[in-house]
Amino acid sequence: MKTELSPRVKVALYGLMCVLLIPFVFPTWWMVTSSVKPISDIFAFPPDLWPRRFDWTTYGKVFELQPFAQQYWNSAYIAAVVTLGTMVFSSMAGYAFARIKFPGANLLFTIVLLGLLIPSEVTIVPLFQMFLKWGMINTHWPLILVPIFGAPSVFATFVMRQFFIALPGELEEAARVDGLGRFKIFWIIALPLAKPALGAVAIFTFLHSWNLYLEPIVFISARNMFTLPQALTQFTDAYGGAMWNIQMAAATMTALPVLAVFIIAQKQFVEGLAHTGLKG
Amino acid sequence: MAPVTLHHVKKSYGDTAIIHGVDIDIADGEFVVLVGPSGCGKSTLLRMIAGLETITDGEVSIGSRVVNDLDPKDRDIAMVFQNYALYPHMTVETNMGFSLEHRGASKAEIAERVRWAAGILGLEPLLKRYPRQLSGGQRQRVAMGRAIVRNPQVFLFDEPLSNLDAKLRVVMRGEIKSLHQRLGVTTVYVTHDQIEAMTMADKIVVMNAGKVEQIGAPLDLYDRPANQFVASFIGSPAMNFIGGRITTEGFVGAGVTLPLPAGVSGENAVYGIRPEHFELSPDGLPATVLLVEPMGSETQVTMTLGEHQIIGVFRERVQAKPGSTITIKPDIANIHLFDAGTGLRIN
Amino acid sequence: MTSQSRKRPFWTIERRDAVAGYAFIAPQLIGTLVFVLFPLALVFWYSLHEWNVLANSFNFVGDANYQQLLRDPSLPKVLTASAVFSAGLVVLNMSLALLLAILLDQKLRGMVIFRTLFFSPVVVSLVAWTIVWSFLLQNNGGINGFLQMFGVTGPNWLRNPETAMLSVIVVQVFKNVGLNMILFLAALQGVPKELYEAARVDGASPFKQFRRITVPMISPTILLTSIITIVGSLQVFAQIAVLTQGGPGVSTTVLVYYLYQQAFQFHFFGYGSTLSILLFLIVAVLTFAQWQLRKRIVFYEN
Amino acid sequence: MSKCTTLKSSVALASLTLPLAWGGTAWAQDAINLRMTIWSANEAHLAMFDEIAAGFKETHPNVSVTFEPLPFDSYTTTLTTQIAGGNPPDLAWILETTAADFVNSGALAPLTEAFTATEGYDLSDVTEQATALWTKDGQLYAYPFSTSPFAIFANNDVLKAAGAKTPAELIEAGEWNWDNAFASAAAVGQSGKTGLVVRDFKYQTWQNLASIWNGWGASPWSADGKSCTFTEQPMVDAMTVIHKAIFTDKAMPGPGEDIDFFAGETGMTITQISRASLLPKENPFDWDLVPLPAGPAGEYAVVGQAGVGAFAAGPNAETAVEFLAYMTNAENSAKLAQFFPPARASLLNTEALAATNPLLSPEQIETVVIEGIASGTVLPGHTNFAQIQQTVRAGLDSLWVADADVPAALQSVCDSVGPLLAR
Repeated sequence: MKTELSPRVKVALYGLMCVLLIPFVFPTWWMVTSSVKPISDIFAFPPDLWPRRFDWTTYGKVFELQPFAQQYWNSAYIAAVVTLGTMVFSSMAGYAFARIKFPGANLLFTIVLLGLLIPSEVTIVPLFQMFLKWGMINTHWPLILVPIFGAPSVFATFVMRQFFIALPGELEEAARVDGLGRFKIFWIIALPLAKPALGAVAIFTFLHSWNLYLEPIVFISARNMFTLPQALTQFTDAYGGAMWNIQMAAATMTALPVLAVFIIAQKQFVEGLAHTGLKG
Repeated sequence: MAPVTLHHVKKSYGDTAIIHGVDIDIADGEFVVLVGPSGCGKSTLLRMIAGLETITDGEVSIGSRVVNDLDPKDRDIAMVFQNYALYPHMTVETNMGFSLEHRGASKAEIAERVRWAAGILGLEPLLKRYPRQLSGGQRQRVAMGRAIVRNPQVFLFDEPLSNLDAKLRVVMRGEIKSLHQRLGVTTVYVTHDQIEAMTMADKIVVMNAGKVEQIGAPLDLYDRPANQFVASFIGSPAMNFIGGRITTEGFVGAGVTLPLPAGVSGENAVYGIRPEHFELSPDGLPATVLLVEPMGSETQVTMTLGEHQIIGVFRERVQAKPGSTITIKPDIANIHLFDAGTGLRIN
Repeated sequence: MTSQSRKRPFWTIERRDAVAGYAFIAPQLIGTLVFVLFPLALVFWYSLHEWNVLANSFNFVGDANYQQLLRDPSLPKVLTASAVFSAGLVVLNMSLALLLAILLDQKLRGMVIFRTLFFSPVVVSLVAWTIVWSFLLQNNGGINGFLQMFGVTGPNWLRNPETAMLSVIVVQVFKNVGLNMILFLAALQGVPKELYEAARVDGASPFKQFRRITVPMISPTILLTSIITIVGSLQVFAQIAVLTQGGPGVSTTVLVYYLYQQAFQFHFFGYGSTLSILLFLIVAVLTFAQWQLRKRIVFYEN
Repeated sequence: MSKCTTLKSSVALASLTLPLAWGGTAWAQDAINLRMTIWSANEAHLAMFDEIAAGFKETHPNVSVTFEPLPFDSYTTTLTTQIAGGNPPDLAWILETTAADFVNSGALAPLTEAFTATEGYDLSDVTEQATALWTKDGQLYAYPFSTSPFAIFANNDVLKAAGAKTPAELIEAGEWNWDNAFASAAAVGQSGKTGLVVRDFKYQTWQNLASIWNGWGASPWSADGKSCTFTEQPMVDAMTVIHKAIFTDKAMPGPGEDIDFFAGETGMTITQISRASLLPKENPFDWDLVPLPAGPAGEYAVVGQAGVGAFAAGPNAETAVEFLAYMTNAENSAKLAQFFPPARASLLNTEALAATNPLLSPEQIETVVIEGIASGTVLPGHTNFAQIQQTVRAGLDSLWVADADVPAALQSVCDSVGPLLAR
């Protein structure tokens, strides 16, 4: 498998991969190009790979039809807070379960792990009622609290625990001798070393929050409180007709920044993911 | 600098006892090596002194303080770990200054102490590097530097040389020893390597199965091991043991009778003699050669004496073929007799 | 000074450490209790009630909702749709991910670019991705336009019961296969090269090397990714909501979508809660079964 | 280090609390703020409502009204969710399809007394036909502020290019019936463009097909709503014709084809006249607005209605009803009429409507709007509409394939929806 490949095999492999790439790349390409097509050109048959005419007004209309900047901010800050919160809480819990001895640790870990079996889809009805009682419907609290403590964060806790278990114990002992207490050991020694695992947790958590759809449509009803996925499905004229080119412009604005960040940092991204401790 | 005293120290995990009551007195400025086979409890004992393991019973004192319930940071000790435990995300300089930083030392003071330590260990060119950019020996030196920066009362070393290659180990052994001579700080050093113990220690504590077998100066242990375990552990190649009986004709083993010094008595015993305490002699006992290993300065010969397989080390160059017979003579001034039941020395 | 006379302080090292441990896990533990386990108990409580929102009534009805579950004529279809979706997704996702990972593991130039492109849909917003596909899959959309160029008349992907489910699965596979691909790639690169060299010396064919060395060595990754993929597949919602709204008929109405309809569109919170319990049991049983499987078949180095 | 930690945590805390604080607003003590949920986000609509609210504030200085636009697709779901959550708006638009749910639930405040007591309101001016759906036991529970007839917009450019007869030509010839309308649409469809689009139907919102099947005298369920009538002959006949128009004659776009009439490539569309605002201003085409063609059961009209009601449970229910009376009085009804076809007899004349609908000719107003409102049947509605809608939608999907067995498919619809209707 690891020998030098013959030129003919190489060409065949490149060809195969290029064909396989089509469904991965074409939709994004189509999204970007369609966002600047006039609506009548979108349905051109066969489809145009490059716009015949450019209509840049779509991008302006995105902001006219919806408070899109506000919605963008909503999604961005919710994802940021959820990611940060999950990183903090899951690394703390993961660290304690991995490295601190305390009575009942196994039982408590099992209880937390149960959360993995309970995606928020299962508990969406009572969650709705709970947030209602607390007056948090149509606020962003449910979109922040549920992911920070629900199944995705339990997964994050698990990933962090696996990582910390593998961390050499001597480092902590050295830190104890050097005069650090538990919290400082965690904060100054263990956490900086957990960057790869934290990176993976951050990626998973961010994407999860960024993509949330069921939760926002259940918990949020005011346009200016919408998150992006919710807003994207709302680019219709006043009577419900789809406005494809404007929707594509909004989708492009939603997708491109994350895509750009990913392409710039793709090495760290991929290596972080490979570090999730999922190798068994 | 302070003396360290272990008084009847015990350790157990649940019902499983790991350390069965250990008493050691370490004088101020002394270099003590804890040695023993792996699993004998020497590392646990060291970690109990450090405060990394709790003490089930007994007392550990550093200076005049009982430190049983003190955090490691409050014991005024410094420790060098087997894998060095350098913080990978900090430079050499930060690693070395780390403990001072967390004890509220001023920046200038830290810088000065780090420079001082780096000077002693020749680390100045490496201060800005990260641990992953260092060789094994350099990491070892940084780990030591980190320990001395703080000028603690006690140094603790936990098998610090076991990850180095043989040659470097010899060099570092010397460095640690000279560092101790220079600083004079009380040092407790754990190793499984008896050569390290012999070469470095002022005092060796031989441990086995959670108990102290013998405490003493290196050559005392070598010359007069208190029991068969210590005898077998100290010295390389290891002492030969021949089981048998003490009789008036001498020591009767299987198929061989060995000479005894005057005035020993007893029944079933073990006859111990180090390989270098045989000499080739025409009037010696006949032994059949199994293997000859010339080392240059000396020759190691594996042979059977009676029914016992033994090893001898000779200054001469032995030209014997396997299967041939040579005659050897034990030096009766240097034989060790142990009780066959208890293993305790009887001569 | 003897050990008898010395008084041990209350805050021993162990006690202080235990307190730190509890403090560290407290946020996660309390959060899980409040936002996961307590709601699960509530779901069960709700499922024993008839709950009319507009009339504001909440009456205990015992197992009536569970009786309804057994009699619900749509439920077998919904469960079938869920099973088809999950099975199709896992099979397609895992095999494509493995294929891509093996391709990317070859010694070729430019693999980083290919890896980036294959992974890129993962970071595209799920709803944006799905909306694009919903357009491409329309009868007069991009896919059929593309096929038309080769003289093929494509089916009406989203309106045809056979192709609708396939479309939903495929859209989801292309979206997320990159994640599993990366995990597989990392696992493949973790297989010691000596093993392949030894196998080549022993004369094993590439296929045999794959079957006897690669698959066993990466089996822990295969199992864990399959657990995550299956549990994730049971949560599919946005794709269904955007692409098919559960149709045509109920052919793509998976359990979560059905639950959403019952609870939040029809406002049958009691019955919706009963469906939640069903979903929970399915997730729990599947996860448990897979962990059991892990013990049996997964190869371990240690 | 500790400084740094404090800073970090306070930033995290601030980012947590700041945006959430925006969600709430502090009210003055005795001020009343009424909240009305609506499904239009149109700025012109909002400006008009704000104007009306400002007018109300002149006499009620402590009352302000906010209009909360909710997405149309999920409007009823969201509204019901708010009610379920004990957080209902004070006032809400209600769709005709869910009128029964709301009127029967007891959630709405009765209006008749308050309206009659309001000076110069003249409730009798509102046609009974329009209020029927919103009345229970003689008591009005919501005001039908929009009674919008379904009509056909035609693109004569497209029709002529395909060699099809335009609706105007057919009307002139006295041949404006579904056979000929479908024939024209088929001619366009077979020419490569799109013939006839039932707007917003999209094979989901099947109730919009009432604009066709009412011509056959068909209805989805019996008048009492208890039994399914999809299997009765008028419906079977109507659906057979529709099915043929879609799959055999290509007169209508098939499932999964999203076509917008106002993009200019479509022959005709059935929609409500309020969609006239979507007609393109640049590159305009030769358009026409005509009433629905006659069906086998004769001439007919269909209207979509929207009501606005006040919720009884709210703390400001009384003020809400007061505002509703103000908003729908004769003067303001005239304002509303520029966007929403009115149900007041006094406004249903050509002069009054022409002033507010400059796009339409007097003839179009007369034939489409006035006659449509006068004689129109409202779209079908039912209690528990969401579930019934979904169930029928799922059942009808088996009809929307080329080789469907129409009676069998309709039978399956009744099989699944029958038990729900009978409840």
